[in-house]
Amino acid sequence: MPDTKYLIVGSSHAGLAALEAIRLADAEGSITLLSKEGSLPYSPTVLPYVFSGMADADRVFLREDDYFKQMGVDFKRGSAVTELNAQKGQAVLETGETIGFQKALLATGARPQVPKIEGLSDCPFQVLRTLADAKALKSGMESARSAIILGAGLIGMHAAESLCEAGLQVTVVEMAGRVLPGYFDAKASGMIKSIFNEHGVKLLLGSPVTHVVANHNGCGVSLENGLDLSADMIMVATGVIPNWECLENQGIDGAQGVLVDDYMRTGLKNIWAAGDVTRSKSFFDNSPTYSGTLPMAVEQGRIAGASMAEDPGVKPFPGAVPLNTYSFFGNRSFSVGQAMATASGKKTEVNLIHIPSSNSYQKLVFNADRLVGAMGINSELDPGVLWRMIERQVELGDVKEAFAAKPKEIGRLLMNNLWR
Amino acid sequence: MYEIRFHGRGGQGAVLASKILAKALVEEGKHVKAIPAFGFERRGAPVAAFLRYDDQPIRKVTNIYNPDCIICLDPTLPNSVDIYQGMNPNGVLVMATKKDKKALNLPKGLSKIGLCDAFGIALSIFGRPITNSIMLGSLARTTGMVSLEALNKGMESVAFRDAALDKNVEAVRRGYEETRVY
Amino acid sequence: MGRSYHTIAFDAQKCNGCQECEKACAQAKAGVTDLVHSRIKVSPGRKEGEWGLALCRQCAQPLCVMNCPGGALSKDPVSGVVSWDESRCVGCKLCTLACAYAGITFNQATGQVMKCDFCGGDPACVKSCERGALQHLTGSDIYNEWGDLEDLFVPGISACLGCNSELLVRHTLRRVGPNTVVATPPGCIAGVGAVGVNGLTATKTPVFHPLLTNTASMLAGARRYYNRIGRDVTMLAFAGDGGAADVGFQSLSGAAERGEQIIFICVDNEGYMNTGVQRSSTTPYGAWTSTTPVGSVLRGKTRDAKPLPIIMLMHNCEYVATASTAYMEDYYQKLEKAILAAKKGMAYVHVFSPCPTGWRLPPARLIEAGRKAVQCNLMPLWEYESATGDMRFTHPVDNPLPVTDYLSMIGKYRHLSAEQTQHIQEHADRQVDLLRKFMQQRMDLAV
Amino acid sequence: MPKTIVCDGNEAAAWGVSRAKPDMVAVYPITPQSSLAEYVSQFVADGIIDADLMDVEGEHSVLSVLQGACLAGARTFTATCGQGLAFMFEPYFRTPPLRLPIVMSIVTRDGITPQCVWGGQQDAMTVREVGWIQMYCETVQEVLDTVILAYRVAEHRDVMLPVNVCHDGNYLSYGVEKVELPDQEDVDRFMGEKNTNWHVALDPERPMGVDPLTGGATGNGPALFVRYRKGSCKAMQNALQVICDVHREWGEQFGRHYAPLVEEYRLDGADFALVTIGSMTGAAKDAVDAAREQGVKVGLIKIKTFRPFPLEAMIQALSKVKAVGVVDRSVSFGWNSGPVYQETLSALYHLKERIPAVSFIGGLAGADITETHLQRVIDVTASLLQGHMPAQPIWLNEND
Repeated sequence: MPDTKYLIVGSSHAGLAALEAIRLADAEGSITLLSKEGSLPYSPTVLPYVFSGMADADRVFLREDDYFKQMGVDFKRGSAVTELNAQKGQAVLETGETIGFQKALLATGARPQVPKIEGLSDCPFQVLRTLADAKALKSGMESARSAIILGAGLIGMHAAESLCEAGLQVTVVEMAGRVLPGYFDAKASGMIKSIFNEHGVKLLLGSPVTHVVANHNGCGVSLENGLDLSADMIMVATGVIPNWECLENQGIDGAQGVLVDDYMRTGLKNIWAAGDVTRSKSFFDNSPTYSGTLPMAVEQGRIAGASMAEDPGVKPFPGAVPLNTYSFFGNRSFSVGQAMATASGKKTEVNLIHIPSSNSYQKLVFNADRLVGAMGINSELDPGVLWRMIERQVELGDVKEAFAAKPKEIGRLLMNNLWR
Repeated sequence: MYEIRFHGRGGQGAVLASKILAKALVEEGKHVKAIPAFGFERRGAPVAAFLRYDDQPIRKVTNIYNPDCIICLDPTLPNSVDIYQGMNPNGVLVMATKKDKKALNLPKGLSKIGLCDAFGIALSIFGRPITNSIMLGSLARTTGMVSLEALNKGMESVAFRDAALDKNVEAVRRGYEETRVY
Repeated sequence: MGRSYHTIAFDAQKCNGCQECEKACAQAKAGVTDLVHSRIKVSPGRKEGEWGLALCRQCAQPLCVMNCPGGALSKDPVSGVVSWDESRCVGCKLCTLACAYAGITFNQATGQVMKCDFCGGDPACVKSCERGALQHLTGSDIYNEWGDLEDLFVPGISACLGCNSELLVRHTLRRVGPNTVVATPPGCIAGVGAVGVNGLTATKTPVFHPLLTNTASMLAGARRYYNRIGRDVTMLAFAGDGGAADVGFQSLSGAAERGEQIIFICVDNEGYMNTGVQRSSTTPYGAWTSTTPVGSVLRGKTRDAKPLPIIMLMHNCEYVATASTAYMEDYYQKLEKAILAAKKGMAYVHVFSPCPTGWRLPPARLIEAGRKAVQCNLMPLWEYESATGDMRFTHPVDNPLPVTDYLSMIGKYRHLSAEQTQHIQEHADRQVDLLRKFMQQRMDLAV
Repeated sequence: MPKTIVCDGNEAAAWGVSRAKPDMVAVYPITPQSSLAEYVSQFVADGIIDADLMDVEGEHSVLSVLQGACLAGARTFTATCGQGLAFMFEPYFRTPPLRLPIVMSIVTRDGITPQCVWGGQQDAMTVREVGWIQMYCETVQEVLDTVILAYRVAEHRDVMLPVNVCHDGNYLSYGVEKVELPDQEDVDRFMGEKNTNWHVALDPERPMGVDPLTGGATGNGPALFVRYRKGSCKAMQNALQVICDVHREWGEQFGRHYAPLVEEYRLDGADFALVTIGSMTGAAKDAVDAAREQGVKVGLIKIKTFRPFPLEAMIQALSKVKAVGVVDRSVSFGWNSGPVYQETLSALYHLKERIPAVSFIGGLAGADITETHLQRVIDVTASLLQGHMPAQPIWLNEND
């Protein structure tokens, strides 16, 4: 007899969503939840706010101990898994302990990717993926007057804002030509950049780094364009790599994310995967894609759990949709779906509203009479409504015109009508 | 063994009388068996009851066919029923009637006859012709087989539906006192 | 898990876009009338006079909660309300991305998200809506109360596909609880194994097979003894219509007259469904059964059903009600009353119980048939309480559907002629009329 | 001190009930049982019987409420006869296999039709195969004592069966005699602990499914059913010993000794015997005594316990004589004789020597069985010894 029916490795959004989905279909099957952390579960997404002081590090936990008791879950903290063996149906922990399972979910997320830049490994740098990272960053910030951030993704931009608000001189170095290149088009990125600039954050875009050196009061960064920068602290925020190693040597390669099917199955017997550790099909073209967002982790976790528990109501994963919200310096923005598309050919149609006076920008992308993408800065649109319209492929038909004119109201009406 | 047969009409309490007598005789130290004759219980219909007593235990539970004593609670009954059937020729008759002995068509050879105007007494005590307790007094007077005290005791544990115990005690006494014994 | 909660329902037909609800919400939540603070949003539709609503649905598995990285959103397991904790909100707005209904939105005045919290159970918006477009539906938490109670019936019972007897028994037993003696005389409920088969039993309560004829008497005896020794043990019967209206009627009537403290539930499937679909006295006019067959001479039952609930009403039972598994909230409320009434005397509940097997009714349409029967006034739902003398419809049907809506669903009525259908329609009308007349006067049967 | 009372058999039964302290009594009137129901009701009204009075709508419910009460743990009593017993038959039939120790008097009555409200044993004899223990009384005193005794038998762990205490309608129901009423404390000592439902119960504190479907052509159902049946049969046989033990104990404590199963009367040196049951026995004993005085070597065998049938005791008694005359107060239609006669024949089969027996039927419809009738029984039975065998049955009351 295995020790547990369901083994969930990783206790963040994907793992917790899976756990709840399992319990909906199987009230009694034993569940073991492992976290490599010593703490209660928390979200990596909350870390920039811990760092910024917005969130209290002691109050960021997603669930309390009582919850696991009520759900009948054996929650083991400080249990890093070194091997998840499909053949043996057994997990090996760092401690050497083994746990037998019938079904396992890999929801170990990802860790910061450290770019191969000369000298970087010899230089003390900060990352932000764990609560410990956030605390280290926060204490490092207190003695620093300047900071260099490598990467203008969400983590880098959040960090830049926080460091700036803390009075540091901040420089962001980004290889790509615009900030948040994964979510925003040039126009929106430009607006975001301007706001950062107004707050004194220096953004060096299209600037690959050649090497890094540690110096007496911090470190120096040299760029390909010949510029040399120096700061008290340096932070690396250039993306993540999946924590997939426990599946190594079982015939799959998860270096770019463990590939999962529509039910989050890995291809290894009785092993599912969800969240930032996975690659899954794209909603738009079915190609394998790495999403790495919180909402996708939740979606995938729910499907994985339902599939593991053989819930007859399980629905296949519709595919990853790029999406996120982002707030900065009192502004807010969102991006859903194919938001960066430009009008091309007969099918794709873009509806744009830009009001510079209020820093407001709104973009809707249609493919024929379906909404496929939306983006907004300080827009009143409801990103959740738009996401579901995209995902459900709502045929707008004769409503399209009305929707384009009043997307907020008609969007709400449409979803209201779809509500069961 | 001494066998007594009660004759009356439904409502007059012949069965109850046999039961009271049984109780009274037990008070006197006798063994008894008493049963009613069985018919439909209707007011006014002729009814009979049987009682036998002895110093020895009695085993048989049968009707009485050759009574030593007949008690008739209703003066009109002999007109419709042969109350003397099977009677011991030397038996005793106790009858509710205001008539004189000579006016009655009695069998020959009776050893003792007690006559009592039970109707008259009953009407004066109860306002209704319930003659059973009166006739028990009459039987006591006629035969001496049972004392008034024993009869009174016998009545104490009986549920009278129509009259109080004290009226029945009076009825027994008057039956005893107003019986003419021949 | 699997809980039900109160909800605010929106009837778009009744909405005229007056936005009184938004004003009420803003007033309740921010103390001002500025609609920016309203958590309920009426939005104009495509056409003139069409209105939509954005409001938190307090989802069963709320995605906003799952998507909140700060643990600021949580669903209260008791009230079902998804609540937002300002002190834990980091302002990321992922919740607005998670919600498909714009139930949680950004408030420009406060710079924070906001959402409906049901005003602590008494929503201001609902009270402000004079047109009744908003309704605070509160009946559902009764399911939670019952769901929390111990299940006393075995999972997996050998009833016919679609039969509602398991639904009825399981839910009833949960509510009456383990301190109950259950009687199931011969019939479907005993037949599916409620008492058990060959030494195995299906309930966690004491349960037995009375005779078809003496259910009420046996329970009466047990109850009297428990009363005598000072134990308050509930006596519960699940009898079929045969065991109640036909051969079991004498003991039922006797027990009712004596005021025996029993909950007597007649599960009326309109005949002897357990023994091969023979007619009983509650089989309706026109219905096919194997003893009221349809042929060239006979065309189903020739007499109307015996109105047993009304007959029990005339016994002045402590409580009399009709019920249907198609209206479980109604049944729940009645069972609550029955439990209380049975502390004093007999509580008689007549449960209309369509039979997929014996009626030639597709199992999937069983509940629908139950609803139609009520909507056609063939099985009006009413109750009578002896304590107050009150009698009322619990689900009044102002505009009844024609009986054909119901009859056409059911195979046992397939052969009906127009005249027979007419008879059934008239019977339904007469019956409701009679009940109405009863209700117009106080039912002081006890006097 | 025991009290002397003078009462009829129905009242005596009610006094017996009072001493047995039932928790629940159920009543419904029927002649000649009605006054028993009335006495019991009155006793409850007067506090003489501390029980719940279930005044129900018919005999079917009378026994049904008692079944429910007994399953909940109550000691119970009721009485019926004739058509009441017939109407009660459905629950009556299932009381023994439910193993409920209910005590019920049958104030025996003849069966209809022709319409008849008088004594006879047709009712009790008709239900002799149903599984109730049946004890028949001879005297009013025995009625009182046997009602009490019956609980000890019924509630014995080796028995757990219902008991009918049968007393003859009219002759014992209304027959008045001197009766000793035992003291309550003495009876309490005799009765011991109540034991009504240790084996089967409708009690939330020990929930069980009572009377699940058992049988069918497959699985272990039939075998399980057989186990139940064998258990009931075994309990019946166990009852024989228990009845003896309880009667002996009763005699030792109260000084009234009854033959628990079969009474042998003057069998010593008897050539032949009468077999009697119930209230006819008193007159029969008188007849035997009278015949003995005439030099006729006749004895008497009285059956007290008819169910379970006291086979061994009957064999023992019958083996002492060379011929028997059996007097029945009912008929066995299919056998054209009386049921007691038929069962006596069954017992006779076990004797080494075959002896003749003759069936008499008397006392139907309230008729008297007098010494004269019994003298005839003696004469006819005596003639068997001379090889004479009359046409049977002999109807005693045919042309009285």
